Amino acid sequence: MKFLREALDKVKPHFEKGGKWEKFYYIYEAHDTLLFAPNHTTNSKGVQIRDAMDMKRLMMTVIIAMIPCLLFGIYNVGYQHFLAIGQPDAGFGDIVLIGLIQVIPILVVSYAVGLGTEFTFSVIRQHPINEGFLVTGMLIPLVMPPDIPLWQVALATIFAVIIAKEAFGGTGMNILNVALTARAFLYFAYPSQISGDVWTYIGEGNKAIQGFTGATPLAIGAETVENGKNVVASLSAYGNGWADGIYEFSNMFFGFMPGSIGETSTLMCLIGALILIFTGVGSWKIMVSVIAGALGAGFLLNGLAVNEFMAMPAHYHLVIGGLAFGTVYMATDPVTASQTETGKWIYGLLIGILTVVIRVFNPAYPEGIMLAILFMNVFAPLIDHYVVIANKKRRLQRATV
Amino acid sequence: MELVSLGIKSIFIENMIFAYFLGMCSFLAVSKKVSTAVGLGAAVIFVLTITVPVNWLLQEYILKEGALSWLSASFAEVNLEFLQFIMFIAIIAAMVQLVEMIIEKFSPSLYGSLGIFLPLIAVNCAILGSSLFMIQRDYLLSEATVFGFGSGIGWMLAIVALAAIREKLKYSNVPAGLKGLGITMLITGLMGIAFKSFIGIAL
Amino acid sequence: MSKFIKLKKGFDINLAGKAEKKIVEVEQPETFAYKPSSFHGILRPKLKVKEGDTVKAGTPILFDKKNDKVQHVAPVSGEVVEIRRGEKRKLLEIVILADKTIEYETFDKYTVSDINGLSRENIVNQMLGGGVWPNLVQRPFGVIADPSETPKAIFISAFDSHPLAPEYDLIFKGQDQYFQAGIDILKKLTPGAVHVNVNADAEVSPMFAHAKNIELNKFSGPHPAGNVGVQIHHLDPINKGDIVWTVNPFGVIQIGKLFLEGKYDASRIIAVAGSEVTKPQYYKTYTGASIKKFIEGNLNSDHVRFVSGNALTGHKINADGHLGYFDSLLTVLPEGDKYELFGWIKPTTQKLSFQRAFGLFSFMFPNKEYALDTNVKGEPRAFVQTGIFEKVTPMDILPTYLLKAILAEDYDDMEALGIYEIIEEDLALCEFIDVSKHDIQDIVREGLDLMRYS
Amino acid sequence: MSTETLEQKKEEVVQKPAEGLLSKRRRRLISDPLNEDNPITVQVLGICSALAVTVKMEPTLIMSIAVVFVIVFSNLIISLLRNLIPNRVRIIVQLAVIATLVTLVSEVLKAYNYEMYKILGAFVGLIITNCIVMGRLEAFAMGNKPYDSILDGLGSGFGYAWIILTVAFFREMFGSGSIFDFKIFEAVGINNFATNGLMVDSIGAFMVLGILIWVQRSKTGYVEH
Amino acid sequence: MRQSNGYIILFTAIMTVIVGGLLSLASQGLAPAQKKSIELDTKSSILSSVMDRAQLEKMKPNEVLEMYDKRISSLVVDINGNIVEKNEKGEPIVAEEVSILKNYKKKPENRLYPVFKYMSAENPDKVESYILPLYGAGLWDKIWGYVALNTELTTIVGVSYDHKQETPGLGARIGTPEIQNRYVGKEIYNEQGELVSVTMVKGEGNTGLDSHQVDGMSGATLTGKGVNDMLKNYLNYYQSYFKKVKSGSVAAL
Repeated sequence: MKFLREALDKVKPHFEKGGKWEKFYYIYEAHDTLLFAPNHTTNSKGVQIRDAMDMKRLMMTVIIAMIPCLLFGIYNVGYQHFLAIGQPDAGFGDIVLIGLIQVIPILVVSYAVGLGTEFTFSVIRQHPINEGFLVTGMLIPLVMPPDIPLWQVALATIFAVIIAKEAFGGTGMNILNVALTARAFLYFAYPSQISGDVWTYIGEGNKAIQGFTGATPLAIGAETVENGKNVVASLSAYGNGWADGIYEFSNMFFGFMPGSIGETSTLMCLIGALILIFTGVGSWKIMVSVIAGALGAGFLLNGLAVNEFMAMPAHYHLVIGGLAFGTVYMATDPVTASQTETGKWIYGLLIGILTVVIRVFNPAYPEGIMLAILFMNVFAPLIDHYVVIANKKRRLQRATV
Repeated sequence: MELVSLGIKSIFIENMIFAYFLGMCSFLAVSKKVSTAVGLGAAVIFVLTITVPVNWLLQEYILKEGALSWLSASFAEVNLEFLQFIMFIAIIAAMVQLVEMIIEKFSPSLYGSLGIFLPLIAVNCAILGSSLFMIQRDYLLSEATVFGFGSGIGWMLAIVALAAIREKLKYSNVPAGLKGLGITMLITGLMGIAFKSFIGIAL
Repeated sequence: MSKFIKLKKGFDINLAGKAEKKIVEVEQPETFAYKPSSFHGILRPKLKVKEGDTVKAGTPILFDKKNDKVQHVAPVSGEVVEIRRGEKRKLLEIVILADKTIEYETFDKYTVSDINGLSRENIVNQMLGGGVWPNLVQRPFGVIADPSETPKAIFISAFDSHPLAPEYDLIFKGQDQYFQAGIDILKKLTPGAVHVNVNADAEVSPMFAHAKNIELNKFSGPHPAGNVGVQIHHLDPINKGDIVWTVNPFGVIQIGKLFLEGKYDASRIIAVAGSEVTKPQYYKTYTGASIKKFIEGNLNSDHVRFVSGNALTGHKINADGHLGYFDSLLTVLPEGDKYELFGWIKPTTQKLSFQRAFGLFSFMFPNKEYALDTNVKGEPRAFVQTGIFEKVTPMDILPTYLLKAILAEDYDDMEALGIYEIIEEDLALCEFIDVSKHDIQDIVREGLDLMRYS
Repeated sequence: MSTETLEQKKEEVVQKPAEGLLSKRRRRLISDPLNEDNPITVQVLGICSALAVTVKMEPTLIMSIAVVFVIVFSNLIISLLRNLIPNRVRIIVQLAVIATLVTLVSEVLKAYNYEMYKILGAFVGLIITNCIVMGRLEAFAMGNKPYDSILDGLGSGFGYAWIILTVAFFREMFGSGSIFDFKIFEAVGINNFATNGLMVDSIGAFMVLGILIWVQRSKTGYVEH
Repeated sequence: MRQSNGYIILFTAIMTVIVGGLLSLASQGLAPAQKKSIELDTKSSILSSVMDRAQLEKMKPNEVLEMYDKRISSLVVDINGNIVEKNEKGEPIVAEEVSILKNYKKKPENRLYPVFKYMSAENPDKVESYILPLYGAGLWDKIWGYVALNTELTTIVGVSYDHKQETPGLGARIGTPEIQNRYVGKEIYNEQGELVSVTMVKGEGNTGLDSHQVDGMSGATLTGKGVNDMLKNYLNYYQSYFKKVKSGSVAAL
């Protein structure tokens, strides 16, 4: 490994001040520090020792927490593909191969385009490249439908990185979750491509089996508002003949259903949640309060139950759509979530409630969690503002007593 | 129920700022601190809730074609709609004056921080805009009132959230050319995306 | 009135190389230094001596033109051999070549009963002239107390929870009468209480337990439970306009000695500790001692860092450097200026972390002693993580917001968020655990300076 | 604003003898608002009424013409009346003048271009509350001669117009795939151009304007504090 | 002097007179042109449901109006199919001036229902098709339009839809000839003679549609639903009138 270090040290002067590639210092720095933990030591004043945790390891931990979702997503994309074209007996290898063929290009585009944008900005603005994009770059593919055109992934990534992040000064300064911004961008910019039958990859030359409609559980739920059928029964009935019980509660919990690449499996999200909570990287307060909010709103609607969708058992909300994924990986984004501990409770609770409300009452966007999180991202600073004011008030009151 | 729907619509969906860009001048100017934003927002709600119904009455009983027939049948043909803009803006200016006097009397501290902005409300597009939209959409009196109130709430929500975001942005390293107006525009756009979550909500 | 306060937040850093409870007599160091940099807010230091002058222990050698009543005195007798200055002629150290036997300046001497009859003015003058005044640190700002002010209370932390901190039981053994005299004197300076805060998790030494005229409070919990700032926050928090003073037990004893013995006695017991020290133990010496004698033949490797004070708040010094005014500890750490391939991701059990993350297993060995080096272990980044500083700050303070307010130079916010309640050491743990690797203590000081000079 | 007026006045006194119709100073009256002192991107005024109509070029053009008309003529009228208007009611008088002009525009539009009248709807009326118009009257027309006021109005009006036209250009191009309803992408042989829904939405306007400001200010070096 | 009350009042009075005078002059002067514009707008949208739009757009305003006068005869009926000629105040009602939006806010039984009859070019007394206004709610906001039925009132000969702000590229497609042409020739009654209207189905590219269905718009199911409701509702409201026409009782009109 010494030769590697020597090679890096040899080119380093070119990137430092006065060197010919001075402008690209931060790109060099990103690569250097990726390979080697740097040799910086603590200042002569202040702490003399430092915690072993750094931003890279923090972000790595989040990425590791997402790997179950990614792996399952790859499998599921292939699995849904064969289900839809009527070959449920396809071998594991075939399934994974199809999954890889669909998912890897999206992953590659997301990282390549996103990092490219990051590098460009680090050169223009002369700021270090933050590891934050490593997480964002992984999140973006996981919230995309498997059949998304790659140019859209690229465009959405550029938009999100520039407008939602770099314009604010880079990681740590943004207001909206970058990955969600990317998805929302596609949702509103190219609605015709992201709604409809994009949730299952059929592939050219293949024909969907009779009975396949590409409907997601949420879409079926929304339909019951009109047709007055029981939601659970409708969900159970879907897929009869070609994918029996695909929308049974347990199957949806495991995640063998159409949807965004990484979002379908509540179980995998749960594993991720355990990793995040155990490591303390993701706020358990937010996760718990989102779930509590969603269940609470679900029960409340059950009580009112004006239409069938409202009567859907509250716990179903946890396994359909992207609620679990959003709760675990998006709502907990420390930069865009509420940053005060009290604020996190309020923030999470409102996300949960809003998610269910949007799902049930907004036929236009059956998927509520994405918009609920974005909406609360906007209001998180306000929540924090009032929590901070409360802290200031306590201090002030103390003085007058 | 329809009024509730209209209320929600006017707060979130047809938000004066995100959907119609109305009241942007004061939105941009007064959104640097949460406390002042709250004050201005409250004033806007107040003025809107009063002026929209008042302008509705004005339109219905004085301006519109045949509106004067309650005075005398011979006025049935009279159409004063061409005076609409002038009359509306006059009513708004008068109402703002009134609000200013009320605030000055009851909350001098609020007046102190809002004093300079209150006259701005008179030329706040959101106020005139609500009145004009209300006419364009043929609202009933009850609808107009709800609409005015809802628009005000929506406007306040937007400006308060923006103010909190801008306070948070103090620590951010925004590119020089984007500082101030530019980044605020982008934030507003992003907020607009978030507010879209309510579009289509059907109660 | 005495309180028992249990703190849950915080983190004990368990460093390898604790000093063995043994006081070793060695040949005294040749030089001692008085370091103005140990104090904050000495604005315009003015020297009273020049190189070549001879001084006694207690001879005034320096004062601050902005606070000219406070005399800074020589810790030992001998010849002023060097006045070290740094950039822009900033005064760094006044180095004294010590006599073999220390000669003392004489000051007024009192009996225990005399002390009760002394007026506040007498006491203040004796303390100012006798060189013990700089022991009094004023909060807010953590600067030398202003003799013209009257603090609402005085706080003494009777334990040190920093990593490798010296045991107070050992280093103050047998000083009970001086401590009590010091307390009696301090009691005259404030209309409020003199708080002595002890560690509830360990046996309380009789010197504190049996002291009279005090409020004895017990604190339990991990570091920073021993930080006086944290203690003040829970006992009698500092509001805008309040002034409190803090003293460490060494200061109290020194004050007591000045009145009972009539001399400025800078003798103290220091600990030499750290993973790079062959025989970590205690030494008897004087304030500002050169560290040369303690490290000779006592090091495990030659690539080390010497820290005057503890690993969280100390200052780096050279091998021929001197300890700071307040320091009873020399920490020797391995220098960490080396690259490590994939160091950011490699699983390890050798690194300590407050947090759990991929490949960091320190949470599995809570009692393990860690030999940490001085590597930053990461690169400076923007603030990303939230809620973590709060976990090591056992106060009702929002560190992230406070820090951001300081960075934005927002005076109102700094004040409202509680900058008056803290000094650097109170947020030192935040600096330690910060994944974004900010220099938080520097930021805090910057904020304090902004507030102080605004 | 008031200091500006004073400065202008002073300048006027000095230059009194025979100033050219398009002297340097007068040229600046027009050229400054186009770029360095642009009412929208620099002075942050008048964003309200016009952004909403920038989905397409055509209504934007009509709107721009209307705004230029209103600014120029209200500037002219107020400048003519500037020595007659009682100070206490000057705001009301200004509003009345603007409202009258706007009503005229609206009535004419209704009569001769009903299509546009339907699209622009209330937004024409909202020119009344466009801060640029009021701002120019207060800051310039109240203290300057009619001819200068016309030039000032033209400058501000065009400064405003080119910004919203640029916004509209990008919004229509990406949002509808056309310019003035001419399908440009089809014309160059791209038939399946995917139009961007955000551009048609109000959000697109914020984004385009934000980026426009970013680009313009990066060029002029103007930084807001 | 400029600040005295008398002066202010005088100034204000003069301003008011000038402004008021100017505006009323303008309003008077422009009124005929405005009236014509509004008329043209309504009439061309009515005509667009039975005529080729490209052709309509090429026609000059006067030609459109002329054509409308020649080819369209209008009347207003109530929910029971009875002709309404005068309002409560006894003023005559003109079908072209009935605001569908205002009526929409009333209960269906209190509404006024205009009918526009498209007369044959050769025989001005022969009805070629009946044009009925529609109004409803789309996904985001209101949608409206006209449907033209054949002489037998059974088959759609044309529709024209418009919308306030449906999703561009999705729901907004209802305003395009592409979608509207799908309705031509569809039947509104089933074999039993019950009104089933014409429904837009879900999804696009459907095959095997029957005579009561048209292909849907992908991604705009909800707008499609709005259109279906609107069409069915209004066809339903006109049922009594249809019956009367078929029985010949109002055919003379």
